[in-house]
Parts: sequence; structure tokens; C-alpha cells
Amino acid sequence: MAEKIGVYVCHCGTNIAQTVDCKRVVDYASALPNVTVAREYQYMCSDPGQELIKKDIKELGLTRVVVASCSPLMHEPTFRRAVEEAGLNQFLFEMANIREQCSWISENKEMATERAKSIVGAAVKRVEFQEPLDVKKVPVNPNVLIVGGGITGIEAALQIADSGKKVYLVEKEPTIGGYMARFDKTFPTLDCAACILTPKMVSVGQHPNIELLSYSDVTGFSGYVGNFTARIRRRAKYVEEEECSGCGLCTEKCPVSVPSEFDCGLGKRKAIYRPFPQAVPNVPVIDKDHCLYFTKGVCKVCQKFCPRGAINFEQKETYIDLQVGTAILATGFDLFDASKVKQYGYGRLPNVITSLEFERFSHASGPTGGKILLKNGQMPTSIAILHCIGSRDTNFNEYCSRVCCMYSMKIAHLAHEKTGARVYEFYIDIRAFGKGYEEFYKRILEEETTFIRGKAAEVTDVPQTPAEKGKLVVVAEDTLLGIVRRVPVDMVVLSVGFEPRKDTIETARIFSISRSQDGFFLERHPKLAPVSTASDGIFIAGACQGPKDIPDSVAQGAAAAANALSLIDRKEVTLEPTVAFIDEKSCSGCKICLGLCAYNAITFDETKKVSKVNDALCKGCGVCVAACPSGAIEQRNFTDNQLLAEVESICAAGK
Amino acid sequence: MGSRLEFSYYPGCSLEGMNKAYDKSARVVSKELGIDLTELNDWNCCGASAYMSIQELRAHLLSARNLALAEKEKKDLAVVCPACLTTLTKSNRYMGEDPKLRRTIASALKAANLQYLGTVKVRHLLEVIVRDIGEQEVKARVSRPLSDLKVAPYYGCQFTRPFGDFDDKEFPVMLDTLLKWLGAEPVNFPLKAKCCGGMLMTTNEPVGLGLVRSLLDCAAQNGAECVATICPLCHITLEAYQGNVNKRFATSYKLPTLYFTQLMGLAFGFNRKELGINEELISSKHILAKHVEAV
Amino acid sequence: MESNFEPNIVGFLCKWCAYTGADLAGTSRIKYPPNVTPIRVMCSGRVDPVLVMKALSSGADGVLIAGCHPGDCHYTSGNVKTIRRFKLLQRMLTQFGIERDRVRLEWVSASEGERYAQVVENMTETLRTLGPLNWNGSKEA
Amino acid sequence: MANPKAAFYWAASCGGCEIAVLELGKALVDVSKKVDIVFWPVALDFKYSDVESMPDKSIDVCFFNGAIQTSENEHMAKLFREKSKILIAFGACANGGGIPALANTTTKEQIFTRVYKETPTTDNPKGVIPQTKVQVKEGELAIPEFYNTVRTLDQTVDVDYSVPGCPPVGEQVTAVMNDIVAGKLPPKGSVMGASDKSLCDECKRVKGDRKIKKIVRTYEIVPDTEKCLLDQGIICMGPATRGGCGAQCIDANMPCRGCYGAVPGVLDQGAKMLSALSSNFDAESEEEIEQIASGVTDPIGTFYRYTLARSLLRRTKA
Repeated sequence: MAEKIGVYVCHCGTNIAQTVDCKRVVDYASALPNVTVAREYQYMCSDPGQELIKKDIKELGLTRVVVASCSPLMHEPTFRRAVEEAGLNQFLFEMANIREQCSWISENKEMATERAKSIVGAAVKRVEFQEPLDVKKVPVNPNVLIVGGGITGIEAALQIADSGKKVYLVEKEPTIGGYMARFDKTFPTLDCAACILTPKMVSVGQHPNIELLSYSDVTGFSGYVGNFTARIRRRAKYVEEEECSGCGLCTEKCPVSVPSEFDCGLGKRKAIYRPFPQAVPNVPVIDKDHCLYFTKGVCKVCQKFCPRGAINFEQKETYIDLQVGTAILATGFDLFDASKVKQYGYGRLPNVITSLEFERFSHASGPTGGKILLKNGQMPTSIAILHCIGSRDTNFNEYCSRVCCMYSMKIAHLAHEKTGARVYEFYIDIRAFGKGYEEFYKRILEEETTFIRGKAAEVTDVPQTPAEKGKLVVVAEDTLLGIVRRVPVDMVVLSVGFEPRKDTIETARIFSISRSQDGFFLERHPKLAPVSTASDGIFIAGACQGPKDIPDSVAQGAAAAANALSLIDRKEVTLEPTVAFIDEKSCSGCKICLGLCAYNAITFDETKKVSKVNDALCKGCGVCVAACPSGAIEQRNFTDNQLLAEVESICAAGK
Repeated sequence: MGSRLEFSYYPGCSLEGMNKAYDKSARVVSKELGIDLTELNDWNCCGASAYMSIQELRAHLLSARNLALAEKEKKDLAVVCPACLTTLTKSNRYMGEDPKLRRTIASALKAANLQYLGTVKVRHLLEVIVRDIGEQEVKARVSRPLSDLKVAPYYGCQFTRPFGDFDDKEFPVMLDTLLKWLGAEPVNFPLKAKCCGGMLMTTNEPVGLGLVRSLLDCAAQNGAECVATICPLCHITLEAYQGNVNKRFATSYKLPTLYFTQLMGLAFGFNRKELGINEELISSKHILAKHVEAV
Repeated sequence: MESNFEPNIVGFLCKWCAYTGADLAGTSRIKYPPNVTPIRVMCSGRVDPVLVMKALSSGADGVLIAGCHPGDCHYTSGNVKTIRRFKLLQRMLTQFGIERDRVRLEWVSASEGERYAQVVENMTETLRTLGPLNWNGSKEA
Repeated sequence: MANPKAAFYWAASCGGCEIAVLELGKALVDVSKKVDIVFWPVALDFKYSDVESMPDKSIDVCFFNGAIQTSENEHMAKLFREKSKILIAFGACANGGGIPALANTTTKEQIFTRVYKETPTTDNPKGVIPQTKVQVKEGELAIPEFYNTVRTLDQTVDVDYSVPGCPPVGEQVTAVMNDIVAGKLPPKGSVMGASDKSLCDECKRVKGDRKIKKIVRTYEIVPDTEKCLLDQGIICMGPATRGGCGAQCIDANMPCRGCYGAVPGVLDQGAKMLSALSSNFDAESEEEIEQIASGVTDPIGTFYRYTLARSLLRRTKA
């Protein structure tokens, strides 16, 4: 029996109708074989629009539906639901995208209309070959994996754990706390970072529902929403976590001192160390590259002094597999490497430092005990803070790092407070958009900080006047005065921006998620699904998605937790049925497909001598389908016949 | 394009005039290093200078003609003048990115029975020597090291800006590296990529002279005995205007300027004449006598 | 060659990268020639050479296959299979006398709306110059 | 009841299909007792006029082998269609164009130039090439027109059944003939005398991991007789070729060349094999992939040896 197809062309207000002559598209569709009805409507996604479809299914007995409107990424679920509500299987519906890839890209109404006809024609031909499919439901494992123990991951972990669900928190470093643990004060309230962070860190360490896996990373992630397996590599700390009481005697006795990463190399740490005193877990690790026992085979002083016998030089790296239903990535960011911008002389000119180095100087437990000092040990009398280092710069990163304006002003305040120095801010624009931020800006202005509107061109030690001798000279065009200014100072602070972590590519690959053009993880929708990804069950939060300040990171951590909890509370999830299947009658057992599946979803049945697809493992890419020389493998909802029908229709439309 | 070390050589206008010694020494050291430079047949103006900002399309056309000629010879284009480098690279890039420009230029080239498919790379000789030839090959040819000759490595404004992805754009190091291979000592020269003032000399000489002076000051204060240049215009400006600087600022600079290719040639053991070293305005005799034996 | 010839291009776009990238071009209101009719596939690795040849033999002037950048495939390595097939397919299509520019494999990430527009503009422009393929018409004796 | 009437004809082909029928030997004698052969140029002398004078549909079954390359081939195809109740495309040429269809990679003009002017054994000082009509003193002589593009039988006339193979395998031919005599006819359009699965189904060799590092040609190695040829780098068309032949070539340690055509449901045998093969190239980078692909020196001749006329593209661009 011939199919009865209904075609609905959406105007999308004027979004489509402005460039596509919808009437002509409807006329064209009406004339296509098996099209029972073709209509146009202002907004198909509105309730009356959906009603139109439902009514026609019931009254005209439609067996197939095509909606020509926006991208399926936008409203496919809406219309699938609508046809299902009218009693038609949702896979008997097809969407023709005549907005994103047609009306919006063209100014030529004639050509856009022709293209729309081609797109609609292809959908009409395709839908004839579509088949009803059943959606499978699988249970959701309530355990959650959180990757990254910065403030974002901490927030998410506590939210989920407090709801009674199990959390595995994986942190690469020996301690959680992330960048926030290294900051002195936080803007705009100027409360000390440690005061607000460390209680949360302690909660994480003590929470019965949180299993903290520090000094560990995720090396593999497989499965599907609700049922993932994460492979965790636990690096050897050479200290037995259960035995260690955190007394710190080992660190005290260790004879080796090396620059501390936590202090940006400005201070020292031992070869057995905790990054900072409030570390969680409060367990030191041995830095194998510097430990005398590991490098020279002698010492073992720490072992001798440890009252609990917690030091274990034989400890090995181990791998564990965790079963989780959802994952939250809160992997954070890297700071921009200031030495890349040669004209500012970082690494070449002494007393040019980064903002994070300033934080460490300013921190009471930092390398200088909270004093801002020049290389010669004196206090600076003038300090320049250069904004947008590595940000808003086509040579490096085009995006705004969002936090530098505010933290630069915080630094101005701290610098002024601690040294009494004259402080200059070289900025492009001041972006003080958050709650209390503009007020903070005003406060800093009133503290007599000199704001010079102009991106610094360079920092030089080549003097042009006697006053510049022995100083660092910041050269910038003051765009308010329209002159080039040369400002001699003692210290230059580079307000470095955020960058995607160096391992972002690898992490994205492990979790099969995408990155946006700037390299950060890509959210499902920039406005409506900011912590979801294109992969169901995997969420992103905090600065791994893009530069963010602490309030926004915490908000995202909580949002991701809510998303994960909502998924867990649904108890089961539906799987897209667009998987591959093998017709045994056609399979000759040639094994061409076997090695092609990235998920090992194809196995060979030795008794029947045919290949088989495991539905639960198949992700529905269709690689095997295209390779099968017998045409024995098909992909549901992407069958050869469906795709060929589209091809034929498009080609015929071009004539 | 053919073997990496075979190039169509584009000298550019200045190397036929005031900067003959650059041309001479570039050819000599290239030959020594096995870089085959065959002068591009029938080359024309690169389109640089004021042309690009006044008649952009025509400048591109001039540039494209040179590129088309090089493509016909199936070789990449080697240049020594950073202005030529910038202009030729600019046209090359713009044509690749802008189909409309490509079409317009294609139809113009067609009138001259030429076509350009976009296969030519434009490269500065310094970059070819440092990156393609490399340390080992260069050092192997140093027969007379420029032992501890203190040189200010001067790149000028256009070597890496805006298109040079081969070195840091604001603070290049390639010439420093090469000078070390030759046994010389590149001094700290923070103004290495600053404006020489050349383009200002005809329109606003006081400003231009000020720029030359700061370069000389900086080089001298850092102990440089000479300046190594890679740009014909920088070279002329630094050398020919030292007298005016001295007059205006009551200074007494006599800092020799040498093309990097001349310094290479010296280290490789060529005599002054072969390298055009006798042709400079500020004699380098005294420093060479001190550092380079029996030149 | 027809002066106002507009090529008809069949585009196979992977759902995760290229299709989303193409959507982004639209959302960003980037203007480019509407000469590609997209067919959405889950992965560029689904694009069977049969589909490409079907398109060419049915009257398409060109075929664009666009997927995630190598290494960024949503399915780990589906696009590697696409490259493998594409390389051999190109060899064979060349033997059939079909210009290389008519069948293109391009990488467009979900965030590269601009790049997608450029790819299409470039391809359309090239095909305008190459003229119609008209395979059916050229086939008979 | 009278015996059914059968006809055999060869168009553009080597004649191997006819020999394959002759070679049935005793089986043929058995069959021939049950059928009356009314036309069989390889064995019996008939004229075209004999066929032309037969009433329409008076032949029960016609086994038509060979592709359609000349106007004569086309004329006879149409004639047999008119006169026969059942028209069978017999053998690889009738079905997919076969070896003659490789002419589709060139043109009529190129073929004539090569054959009548360039081959070393040709002595043709005047450069004469065949003309369809020529005046001699006795009058006008006509020879059939040579087409630029070779077609299959079913691209020329309506065909009832196909029997694939170059040539079709004896036992299969006997079985087909017996079925027809017994009136056991499958639905129109069916392929007779072949399997519905690809050759791999009946191939005994052990299939390995399918990681193809390098394409080799048969003269370059002595293949292991136990292991799948594809795993050894030899392009075997078996995975994309309909079985039923008994894997005879494979038994002789030679790869399948694909003469039985595509597996049911597959639109284009060559494209499918290309996909199956290349998907398993053991390389990740473009350069390495290109390197392996370059081992396929003649893709059309490899993937469409017997089916170029049936393929989607059918011929090279003129």
C-alpha cells in the first residue's frame, strides 16, 4: 500500500519565509508522489503547529510526516514527540532543514527556494523508506565520576554526595583545590581564598559518599549513557594512604629541595612533599625525579623517620575500573604562557611577573610570606598591570578570558595596600559585569590606581630619558588621549588569560566529546544546555568549557550535579535505536567488518559462520555498513535505501 | 615544488642598486651552501613600498606575476628583502583565501598568458639557511670563525611581521642563532625588530633620525662592534644616516653595518671583494682586522 | 561552458561535526552559495562509495563528504575509514575521468561554521569553472 | 506434449559460454533429449532469416550470451526477445558487460585507431577503418555499426533470468536447464545457477585479521594456499562477488576476479569491493593510506573486470 505523507513547511516567522518562497515549496511537495497533504504554517514548533500535524495524522490517516523547518538538532525531538502522540511511530518522521542550511545562508530567494525544494524532496523520498523502530530502555547506574578537583569539581562532588549518591572524584595532582588554592584574595569581596575553599576541601576528604582518587587520571572511558566504565590510572605516591597520618615528619627530614610548582617555582619544596599545608588528602607524595633513593639509590630518610611505616618505595602504578552512570568533567584550564609574548620580556626581563606569581607573593603562606618584592629584595614603588595577555589577541587567543579585568583590579588593590606603590592598569576595556564588580571597579578607581586605556605594546629596559634608567618602561598608546605613553615602573604584572589545558585533546578523545574553535570543551547548546555535551550522560563544568571566574564555576559545578542527579533519578534512559544489524541470510562470513568496529560490537558466530552486532555496544556510526561488500549490514534509520532515495531525489532536483 | 634547495631567486629592486653587495654576498654564500639560486627570469617590481596601500589590487597583480613566473619554473621563491617577502607572501595568502581576488588576478594573468595555481612558497634566505641547511652544514663551512665579534642582530620591522610564522614575530632569534654558528657573539639587542626610520627619512627626517639614533645607542651600549642586517632599507638607513645623526645629536657613531650574508661569507673564508665588503660607507676594516684574521 | 551554471552538490555531513558546523554557519548568518543539499549521516564513515557513485551517475556535479577532523571523530576513528576509502575512490574516479575537485573530503568541526561556508564557497566556485558533469548525458555513444 | 524449443546465441563475447554448454557432454545429451534446439551457431548451421521467420514467442527459452557492442548484437537481442518466451542473460558479458565492456574505458575512435592503425601486425597503409556502408562495384556493402559504449543485455531488452559466470559453471548450467525443462521457474528477474551469498561463504580459506599493509599482485608472491588471499595483500573479489562457482579460481591459488557479479541487493560490485578493501587498509595517516592505495594500479580493471557496463558510472568520461 502506498504511503500517505504529510509535508509541513514552516515559515519560522520570517526566518525562513524571508528567503524561501514557502508557497512554492508547498506546491512542489504537493505534487510529489504519495504526498497526501502539504501545508505551510508560521511556526510549526508551536502548539497549534504541532496540532496541525496530529490532526492530519488522525483525520487523513497519514503514515509518514515531513517537517521542513529548522535543524533537527533544534526541534527533531519536538516533532518526534508530536507524531508519537498522534499514534505514529516517531521514526516515521523526517525533518528537512531549510533554515540553518538554506534560508539563513542565502540572500538569493530564487536559489534558496530551489534548494529548499531539493531538501524537502529528499526528505519526502527518504521518509517513504523509513521504518518504525522501538526505543530501548536501560537502567542508569547511580554512581558519578567527576574529573578534576578544583572548586568546580568540589562543588559538584559535594552536591551529589549530599544527595546520597556515590561520587568518584579523580584529581591529577596530589591534592584537590586547583587554582583557587593558590590565590590570595578573591574579587570582589576580598575574602581570602583559603578561608572559603579549605572547609569545602575538608568536606570532600571526609564525605562518606566521596571516594577521592588523587594523583590519578582517567585513561579510558567506554560504554553508553547510564552504563559507563572508567579506567583510572593511580600513580604511585610511594606513601600508603591508609597508613599515613599526615604528620609531615618525612617532609621535614627530606634532604632534597626543589622549586615548588605550587609556588610557580618561587619557593622550594622537598622531594617528598604536600603542595601546601592544607592539602586534601593530607598525604605526601614522593617526587621520583628528585628523590635521592630513586635517583641515586641511597637515603630513605623519610622511611626511617616515618612513625607509621607508611613509606613504600615498592609501590606500583595501578589501574582500576569504575562503573558509573554519568560523568562530570571539571578539568579546568591552563594559564597562558607569558613567555610566548616576547615583547613583554617575561623570562628575559627581571621583575616582569605573571599574575599567578603575584598571587603567590601576596599569599601569607607564599614564598615571601605575603611580601611583594623585587628581585633585589626591595619593595616596588611603582607597578604596572598589563591586561589581556594572551587574550583578545589574534596572535594568540581571540576570546576574552573574563576574569583578568577583575583579578587585575584585585592585584592593584593588594599591591597598593601592601607596598603603597603607584599602580597603573593598562587595559583595552574594563569588563566588570558581575554582581558587585562594577562597584569594585569604582573602589579601585578611588584608590588612585591609574587606568590607562591601551594595550601595552611592549615592556623595554632600553631607556630614552634619564628617568627611565634602571626601570621597566611600559610603552602603550593611550587611546583616550591619543598619544603614545612610556611609563617607567619597577614591576610589571602580566594578567595572563586562560587556555584550554594541554591535555584537552586527549581528554576529549577519551570521553568522545567535541571541542569548540577556541579549544575548550563544547557544550550542547551555548544558552540552553551549557553543561551538557553532545554525548548523553557526560557533562562539563567550570573553566574546561571556557574561561570562568569562581562564582560562575561554582554555579556550573552545581548545575552539572543537578543534571547528573536528574538523569540518575530518571532511573532509566532510552537508547537511540539507530544501530547496525546484520542480515544472517546475506552474511557470507567474509569478516571484512570485524576489525572496523571501534567498540568491538561485532563478533563472529563460529557455528553459523556469520558476523553479529551487539546492540548495546553499537554506537551507530555506520562504518561497518559502508564496508560490507555483501550489503548484509544495515543501519537502522540510515539504510542504504533511505540514503539512496535522498541522493536520487537531490540529483533529480538539480535537473 | 622541486627540491628544497633549488629556488627561483628574486633579488628585488634595491639589490640591483644601492644594495649590490647584499646580492653579491647572498649568491656567494648560497652557492657555498649548495642552495641553487637561479634568478627568476623577467621578474618585476614586487609591489611593495607605497604601492600596496594606494593601489592594492595592482600591487597584488605585480606580486602574482612574479609568483606565476616562479610556478612556471616549478620552484619556490627565495628572497632576501623582507619587504619583497611580505608583499609576495601577502598576495600568495590572499589569493589562497579569497576566491574573488584569485579570479580577478587569474583573468589579468591570462592576458599575459600566465596562470598561477598557488603552489609557490615564498621564503627568506635567512630562514632557508637556518631551517633547511641547519647548524651542522653551516658550521662545517666555517673556516674562519668570527671569534667573539660582538654583533647587534638587527631584523627590522618586516622580517616576521605580519606573516612570519617561522620565528617569533616581535622578538625573532633566527639571526642570533646563525651568528652564533659563525662564532660571533650576538649582543642583547632589545630593539632588534624596531623601525629603522627608513620610510620617514624623506617625509619627517627628525623623527627618522631619532629612531636611528636609538638603535645606535642601544647597539653601542650593549657593546656591539657592528650591526648585522637582513633588510636593504634598514641597512642603508643605519649606515648612510649615521653622519646626520652625529650632526643632529652631537654623537660620534661610526658603527659598521654588514649584511648577514657578508658575515657568513667572511666566516666561510671568502675575501672582502667577493662579498662587496669594500663598498660600505662606514669601514669595517678595523673590527674585521681585530676578529677575522687576514681578511 | 554555461556562464550562469550553478552546480548541484550532494553533501554528506556527519551529524556531530560537519552538520553541526553547517548549522553554525547558518546561525551565524554567514552567506555562502546554497549549492549543497545536505544529507545527514551519523559519521562520515557511513558514506559508502556506492552513494558517491550513485550521486555522480544520477546527475550531481559534485559530492562533498565532510566529517570531524582526524583524531576528533565522535566514533574514535570512523573518519580514518573515510580517508582510506576516499583515497582509493579518488584514484578510481580519476580513471573514470572525473576531476578530483568534484569529489571532496573536508574536515569541519562543530565550531567551524566559517570554515564550512568557505569549503562550500570554494567548491561551488571550482565547480562553476569546471562546468556540469552531466554524467548520464555523456554516457551514451 | 512437444519438447520445449531452445535457442543459444552469442553476441559480444569470446564464445566461452558456448563452449561451456558444449562441455556439459553427457549431461547435454540428456538435456537435449528433452528440448529441441532451434538455433545454436556454435554447433549447428542456422541463418538469421530462420529466426526471423519463426512466429513470435515460438522459442520457449533463449540462452543469450555476450554483451551488446554492435548494432548486430542489438538487432539479435531484440529479435530473440520477440521470438522467445523466456530470455536468459547467460554468462558474465550478457549480465555485466564482461571483458568486452572494458572497452568502456576507451572510445570507439581509440579502439579503431589502435586496431586498424597502430598494432604492429597491421598493414594498412591507407589507414582504412571500418565504415558501416561502403560502395563497391557490385553495390553497397553494409557491416554492423560499432558502438562507443558496451551495454548489458538487460540495458537493451527485457530479460527474464540471469545466469552469471565467465563462463557459468557446468553443474549450475545443467541444473538451470533441468529446472527450466521441469517448469520450475523462479520469479522473473531472478538469478539462476548461483548462490545468494558472496563467494567467501563457500571459500575454505582461513580468514584473518584483515589488516592490509600492502597490495601485491599475483606474480609477486606465491600465496599461502590455506590463508585468505586478501589477508595476503592480493585483491580477491570474493567478498563482493556472488558465489555458486565453487571457488574454482581460489582452489587454483588465484584470486576471484568477480565474474559472478554483485551479491544480491548490492548496487555496484566494484564500489562495494573498493570500500571493503580500503576500509581495512592498515594505515592511519593520509600519506600511508595513499601509499597502500597506490598499489591498486588499475582500479577499474580490478573492481569492474566483468561488470563495468552494469556499474553506476558504466564508462569513463569520453
